[in-house]
Amino acid sequence: MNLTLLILLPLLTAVVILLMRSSVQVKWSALIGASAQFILALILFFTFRKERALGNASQMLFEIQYKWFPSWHISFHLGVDGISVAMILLTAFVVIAGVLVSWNVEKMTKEFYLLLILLSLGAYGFFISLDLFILFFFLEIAVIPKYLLIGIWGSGKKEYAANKLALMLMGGSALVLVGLLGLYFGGNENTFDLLLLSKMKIPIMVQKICFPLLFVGFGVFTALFPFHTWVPDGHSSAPTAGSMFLAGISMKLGGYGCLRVATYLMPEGAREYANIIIVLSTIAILYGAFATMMQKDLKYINAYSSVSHCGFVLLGIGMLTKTAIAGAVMQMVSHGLMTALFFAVIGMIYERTHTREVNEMGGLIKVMPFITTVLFIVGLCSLGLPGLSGFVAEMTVFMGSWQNPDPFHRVATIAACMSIVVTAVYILRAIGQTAMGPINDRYLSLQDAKWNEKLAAIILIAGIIAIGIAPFWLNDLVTPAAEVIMQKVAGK
Amino acid sequence: MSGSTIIFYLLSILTLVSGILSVTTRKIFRAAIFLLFSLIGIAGLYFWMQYEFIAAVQITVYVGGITVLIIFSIFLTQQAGELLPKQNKNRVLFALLAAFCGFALTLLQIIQHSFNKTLESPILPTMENIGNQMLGIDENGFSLPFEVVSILLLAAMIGCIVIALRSKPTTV
Amino acid sequence: MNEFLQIKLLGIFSLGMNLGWALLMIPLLPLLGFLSLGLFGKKYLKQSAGIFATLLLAASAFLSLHIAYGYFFKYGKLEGAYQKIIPIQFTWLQFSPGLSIDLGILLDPISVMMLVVVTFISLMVHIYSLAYMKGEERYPTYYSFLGLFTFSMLGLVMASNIFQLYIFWELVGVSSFLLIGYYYDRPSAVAACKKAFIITRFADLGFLIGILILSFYGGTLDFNSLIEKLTSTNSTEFKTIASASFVGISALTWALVLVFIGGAGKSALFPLHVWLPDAMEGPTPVSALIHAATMVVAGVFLVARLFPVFSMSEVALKVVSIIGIISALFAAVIACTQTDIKRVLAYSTMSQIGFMMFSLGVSGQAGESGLGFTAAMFHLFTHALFKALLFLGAGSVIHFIHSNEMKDMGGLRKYLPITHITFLIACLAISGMPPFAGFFSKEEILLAAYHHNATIYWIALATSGLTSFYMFRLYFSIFWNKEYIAHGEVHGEGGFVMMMPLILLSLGAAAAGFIPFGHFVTADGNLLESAFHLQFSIAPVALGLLGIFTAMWMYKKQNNRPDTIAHSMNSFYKLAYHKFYLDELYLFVTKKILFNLIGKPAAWFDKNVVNGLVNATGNSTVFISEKMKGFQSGKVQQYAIYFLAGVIGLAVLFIYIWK
Amino acid sequence: MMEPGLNHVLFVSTALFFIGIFGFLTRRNLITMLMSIELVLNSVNINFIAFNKYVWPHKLDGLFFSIFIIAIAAAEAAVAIAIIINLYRSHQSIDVENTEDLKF
Repeated sequence: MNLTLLILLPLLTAVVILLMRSSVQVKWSALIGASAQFILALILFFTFRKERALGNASQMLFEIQYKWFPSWHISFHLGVDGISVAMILLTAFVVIAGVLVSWNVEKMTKEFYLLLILLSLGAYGFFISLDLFILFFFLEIAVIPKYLLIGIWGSGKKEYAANKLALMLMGGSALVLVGLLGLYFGGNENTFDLLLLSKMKIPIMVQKICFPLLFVGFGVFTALFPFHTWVPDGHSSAPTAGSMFLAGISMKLGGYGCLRVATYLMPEGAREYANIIIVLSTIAILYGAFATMMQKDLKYINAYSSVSHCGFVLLGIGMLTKTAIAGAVMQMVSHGLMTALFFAVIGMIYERTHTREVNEMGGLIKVMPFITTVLFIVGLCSLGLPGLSGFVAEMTVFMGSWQNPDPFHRVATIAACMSIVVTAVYILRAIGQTAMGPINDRYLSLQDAKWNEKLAAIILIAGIIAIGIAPFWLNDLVTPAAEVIMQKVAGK
Repeated sequence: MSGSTIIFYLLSILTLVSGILSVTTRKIFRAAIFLLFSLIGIAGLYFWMQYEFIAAVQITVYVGGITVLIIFSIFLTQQAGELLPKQNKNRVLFALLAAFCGFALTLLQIIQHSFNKTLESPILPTMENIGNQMLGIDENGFSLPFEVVSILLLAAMIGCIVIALRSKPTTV
Repeated sequence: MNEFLQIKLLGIFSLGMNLGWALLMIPLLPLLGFLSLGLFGKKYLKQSAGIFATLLLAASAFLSLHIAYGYFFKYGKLEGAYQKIIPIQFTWLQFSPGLSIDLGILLDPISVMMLVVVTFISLMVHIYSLAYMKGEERYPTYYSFLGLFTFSMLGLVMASNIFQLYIFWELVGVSSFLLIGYYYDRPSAVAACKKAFIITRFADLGFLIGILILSFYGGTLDFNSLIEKLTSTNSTEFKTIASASFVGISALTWALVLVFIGGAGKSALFPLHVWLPDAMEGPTPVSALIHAATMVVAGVFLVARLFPVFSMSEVALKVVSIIGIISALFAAVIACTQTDIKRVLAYSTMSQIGFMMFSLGVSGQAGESGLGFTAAMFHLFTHALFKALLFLGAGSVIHFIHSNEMKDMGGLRKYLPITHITFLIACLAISGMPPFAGFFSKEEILLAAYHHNATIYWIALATSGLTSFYMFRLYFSIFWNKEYIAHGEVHGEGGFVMMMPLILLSLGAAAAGFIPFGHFVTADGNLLESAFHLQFSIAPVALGLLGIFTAMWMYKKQNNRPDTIAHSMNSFYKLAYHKFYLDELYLFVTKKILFNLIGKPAAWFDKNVVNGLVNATGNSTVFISEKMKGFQSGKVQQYAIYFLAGVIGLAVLFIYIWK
Repeated sequence: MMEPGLNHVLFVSTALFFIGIFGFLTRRNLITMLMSIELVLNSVNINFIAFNKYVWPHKLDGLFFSIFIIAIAAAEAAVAIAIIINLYRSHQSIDVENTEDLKF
């Protein structure tokens, strides 16, 4: 399995899209490209499993290394472990669903799809790179398209939202860059190579300075309290596919970075700041949930609930146990699928009712059974119903968190647990007001989902259910990688 | 008190007084004439220092060239006999303050610093020496700066023409 | 086998391969029904959906009877005691070594008993619904939800792992939510389903934390090893969990009380019961299945499942019994005042569950002292039968009269003869009249309470009197009282399909009491011979009769006695009629405190403070650059002054300050 | 009165320099500002010559710098006047207060 394919394929798709003339051609080539990515990701997953089953126990599989900038010790170094594979699978799911959902985009179709594909390119590159420099490079690739996606195809206060999002994410990247340079110059050897850095003993002082820089920098992406305010505005203004990518992929870049770069490379730093992370993420979980309760716009509801759910990712990382970290990764995958689906559904509803205010809807089960069923599924996933992915991830985080026996961690865990109740409240409010209740007469003529929307929803639901009813495959994928990280953090 | 001293002081007074008048008079043509006198005074100082060549250059280029250029441009742009506009008081005050402070500071430095003459044997600024060095390419030669300045002059000439050309109306 | 599903076939062969598969099929058949009806029901099955689901469930019910027979009479016993058998188990999610969610099937007397109860009642409800729900627009959806519920409930009772129980616990919660909200266009139904889900969810929070505590100290999530580790006083696990304390209460008690809170939420015990009356917004057969016979007793089942551990903590048991008796009395009082027949039944359910709970609370683990446990399970069993019967009977009445209100009813015995008889049987059963089922089970409960705690006994006795009063109040109001005046066309009872479940259930309610329950279900698996004390049963029966005659006196004929009596205890009556204002209290807590004091400030804080800070950063940048651009004035001389000042300043700096 | 030496010459050049600066800062007419600049340049020239004569007479560097400065000054004056005339054409004025188009 050659990992460069994961970069070349989106690139090729982008080129093909550029060459296409009509919007129909663009759509189909994007769909074919996304499906190819999807298949590639599945192939990667199965070959990865096979390699592992054959006993290949090296930390990273399918490593590739090209010299890129030898004088600065930058190399094009790719490789994957279980966590990366999980994230790549997530990306592939979201990309294909995003492409399908945007089938109705009429404004500058070519550019729209081009940006989507570029974003996926950035995400894939980010997840497979083992060199911090190219990791950063791909991170930036993944940021810029979002600005354009919101600024051009968005709705509402789109300019404000696009500016805010781009500036906050850029601010995060700036911190990341400083942190990376700190690692580069702070270690014994000037290198950006992740594996080399992980073997190195990075001085405590450097860790104490660089860890918060990197963690906060990546944390901005994953809605670390109080740097989350781009989330509601950005998500609500973005076009449907934009929101899906934003919440499903972008926010995960941050979580992955926090885990892979900050925590893994700087275990002492992680231990030093773990309590602060826990406090912030617990606040994010509860506060996001309570803030969601008061929202009336469906997209705001999902955006704030994303803040709450992404809090679990950071909580899992901050808890510093193997199970909690595995749970954090599962939560990333689960939340990515779930929130992408949620935004897709919101987009479908909005396209029909032309409103996102829950108060103005009602009884939509009657006219669009498919869409409301999806809404139910995604809502129930969000509130952690067993059999869907959210439950597995959250429970793993709770279980992992509970393994820290001191009162501080206990209190944080219990506080985080409380969010399952609040989540139930706001999800049921949203579902109850949109799907149930008496129907408004003007909605009686609305149509149910079309083929592309159905396909997108089914793909994402398949992912959610696959994790929900058979979590062991994801667990098997993620846990060994989490264990590697934990061994480093435990310092043994 | 030798004649040389008296001449120095006379020249200095001529230079400074006409300099001051040149920047303060409100009649632009007079300003140009005072500038002329100031430049002549400077040329006199060069003569006094026995740098005849540079004094000659000063007179030809500055007195003969630049001043005339300035006077021409005055003719081109100015209504004759019109008083120059007054600057506002604050600005004058600040300029005076800044100039005075700078002057005092510089002078303080000059007085506190003792300049020591080198002991090596002097070269006289004769035409021969100047000519040899200006076009020389050995270590005392200045041919490279000379060439650079010539290119600069050329560029300046072209630039002047381009800038001063009346832009044609763009009719396509 | 599949490489993913490393199913441990523990002893599945010892049961015989067919039996193992049969066991698996019991929950999987309803699941199949759910999936196929959910996915294709609307398009392909339509009106045949009900028959399809009923057939699947009939198969499942048959298989569970088969299993029950096999377990109780063939292979369940080892050396005189019933064993816990785990024929199927596989690791679903491994948290850490030793700590994993295993999905499996645990067979022991209570799970097998529940298996029978769930499948049988569910089958009855399926059959009944064939007629009752006929013509509904979302008929296939209804059956698919029923399938989901039955699957989840079966998974719950067969759980071999506490987390598996939690998983199915949540699933029954959601199926209950879906079924209560079945009439989605009624705002009251939507409110009720949300309320039910959220309150039980709140209780589940306690359950979850309890699980976390138990798993941390027990080091396992598996029921068998958990119970084994936490019940032997010598094990290190027990020592740590009993010695670890928080606010002066041991971790064990905390864990059990928290778990019990979960059970109390699902079983609608005081004060978490407020969702149950509202849940009656669902279709009546659903109320019979979920909110009377099966799901609401999940809390009892949970406590029974963990009973060996509960018996290690005095305090936890005390909490169980106190909450149980309070719920029993409280609900009975309210039930006397309600006029919606389904709500009366709901409160009666709550009261009966209270009986089961305190019975567990007063029980001991081994031998004779385990009478409470057996009694609770027995009552669970009989209650399922007669309460389902009551609800289905009520459904038949509602089907006939299209109203839930008592005032619209009266004199229906002529129009609904079969319903009338079966309803009477059920009422007698629940009132504890011999020889109906309720008599035996209630007798045992009271006996257990009598041996253990006198206060509880007296309260329970009084409650049982109240029970017969409100049940017969219901009975007389529906079938006697005033004459029914038919408006327009009068259709008869629902026909054979609707009557058959009533008849079957009434047979059960009449005869189930003669099952020697102590032979099968006991706390320690050994046989428990329950002695029948004639003199002991005089008091409850007498009280029951008193209740019945009072009800007869008040309600058999239309008169003004009820009003006079209600008037004479004006304030108390009002209090009970308004359910002691608990709903209002909850509303106050959620609306005022949760929304206004936490939610709103959080949203405000986010919008104004956190977001404001971000915007302030942007605005201050704009502000500063707005100010700074004044320097770029385009005035050459100003630049020159700045420049000169800068030069002079730097010169001074370098010459005099930084030498 | 003393025999004039280096310091005296430097005094003259400094005075002339700041007279030029003062003129540059206070004049509003671009041509007179240009004149002030000429004064500044000349004061620098005097310095070069003076240093050459009184401190490093063994070389002619100061002299050459003066020559180059004069050349550059001539070019600069020519360019400046070209700009001024162009400005006059477009703005009908050569008041520095009116030439502030180049700002934020």
